Amino acid sequence: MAVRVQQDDFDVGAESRALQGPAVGAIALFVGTVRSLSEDDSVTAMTLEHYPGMTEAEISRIEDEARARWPLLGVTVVHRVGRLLAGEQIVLVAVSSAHRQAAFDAAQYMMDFLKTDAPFWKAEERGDQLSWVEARQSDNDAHAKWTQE
Amino acid sequence: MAVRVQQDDFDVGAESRALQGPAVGAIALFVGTVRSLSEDDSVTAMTLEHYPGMTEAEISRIEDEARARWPLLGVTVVHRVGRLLAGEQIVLVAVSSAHRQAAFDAAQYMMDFLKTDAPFWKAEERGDQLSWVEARQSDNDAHAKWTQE
Amino acid sequence: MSDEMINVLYFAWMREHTGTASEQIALPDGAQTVGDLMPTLMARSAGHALALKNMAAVRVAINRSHGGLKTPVAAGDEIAFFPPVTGG
Amino acid sequence: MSDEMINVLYFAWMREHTGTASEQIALPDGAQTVGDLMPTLMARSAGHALALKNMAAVRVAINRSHGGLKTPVAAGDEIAFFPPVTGG
Repeated sequence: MAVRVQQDDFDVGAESRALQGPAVGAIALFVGTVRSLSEDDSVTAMTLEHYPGMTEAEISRIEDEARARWPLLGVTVVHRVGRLLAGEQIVLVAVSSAHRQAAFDAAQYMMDFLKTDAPFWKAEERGDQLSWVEARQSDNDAHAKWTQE
Repeated sequence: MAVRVQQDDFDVGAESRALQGPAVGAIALFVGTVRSLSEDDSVTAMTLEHYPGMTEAEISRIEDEARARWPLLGVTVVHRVGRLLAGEQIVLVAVSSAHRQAAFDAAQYMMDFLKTDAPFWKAEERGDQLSWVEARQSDNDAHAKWTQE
Repeated sequence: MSDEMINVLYFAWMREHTGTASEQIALPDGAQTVGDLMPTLMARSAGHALALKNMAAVRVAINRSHGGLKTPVAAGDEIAFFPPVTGG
Repeated sequence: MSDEMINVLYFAWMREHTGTASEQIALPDGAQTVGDLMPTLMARSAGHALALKNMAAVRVAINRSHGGLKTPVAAGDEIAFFPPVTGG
């Protein structure tokens, strides 16, 4: 299945292999991970909440839009939910195409829209403090650049 | 080692894992594969020749330029040489950073420069015919867009 | 009050403020849009009032599609309120 | 002829045309650039002449760095000729 929302970890190598095929020349992959160090910050874990049903629908909609823009051969999105420790994998977007430009652009497009449209929320743990992560303006800007073209 | 030119295949999952770290939030990967089907074409295998010594130096130079442009935490480039069958992996570029834009841009930059500057040449097998692949104008255009910015 | 019901969901800090992930409420008389629901929702508790007071910082989905205060509502709809998303 | 030598390499179809991957040649008297080597190299065989006749389609590296017909050459240099690259 192209879109999966799951607690379990994923295997980047297996997902890449699953996208190979006779017409495929390019596979672009993006892996997001839990950053524990940022400036003077130290995050030990985070919990990802989502909106079951809407999440899958939104990611599928984003996939459809990417497929309408670029000649893609395969698309895989895996997004984890629940509690994840520092350093763990959070999200995978993987796209295959005949040529690299389409694969790169589509992977980036899907990540940019996933960041602004897919209903996930992160709460970070610092010691025994849990705090909801605020949305970043840079994510809105990244989304906006695709609609200004 | 960050740059490897080798006959052996590589493991995308292991390379991705090797780039994880406490400050890493984003890993962008690109895998190029031997396309067997393109239009009315049917390639069964290809042989990759390169210029030992210059290849590694050029890829390292491209890596240095990417690191000067973006705040990268890790870079891995693996390029295979010798005879590869249809469907096999040819090249991996993998980049880790705190944020996704830097990782995506750097991976794309490195692939674009690798395609025009790294001394590799492909000869394709169609049945018992061997023919040298011609360079694509689109690769020069992709290179040029980084210098026009 | 009509006895036509809608289902209202809250996520992340909005769920914590309202103290509930999901509640059934009667569609207020004459309510045609999400905006028309706000007085009724904000009156439910101090936590609801706090969660919903700055709608510029809140996102709305109607039947699992992104919408806004002007999106129409009807009996049986699922209306979700949540902060700007932070996945990926 | 000086007896200072340079090493000349050919790759891909240029190697097939010249029939050699690598050859030592004496640096021609007065030769200061890659372009100054061309008459000597093209005179080596019909295959060399064919391989080198359209230098717009050929790339040059001097001591493993990209260069061109105007790049200086000196004794001991490694000069490589190859088609536009097609890796990745």
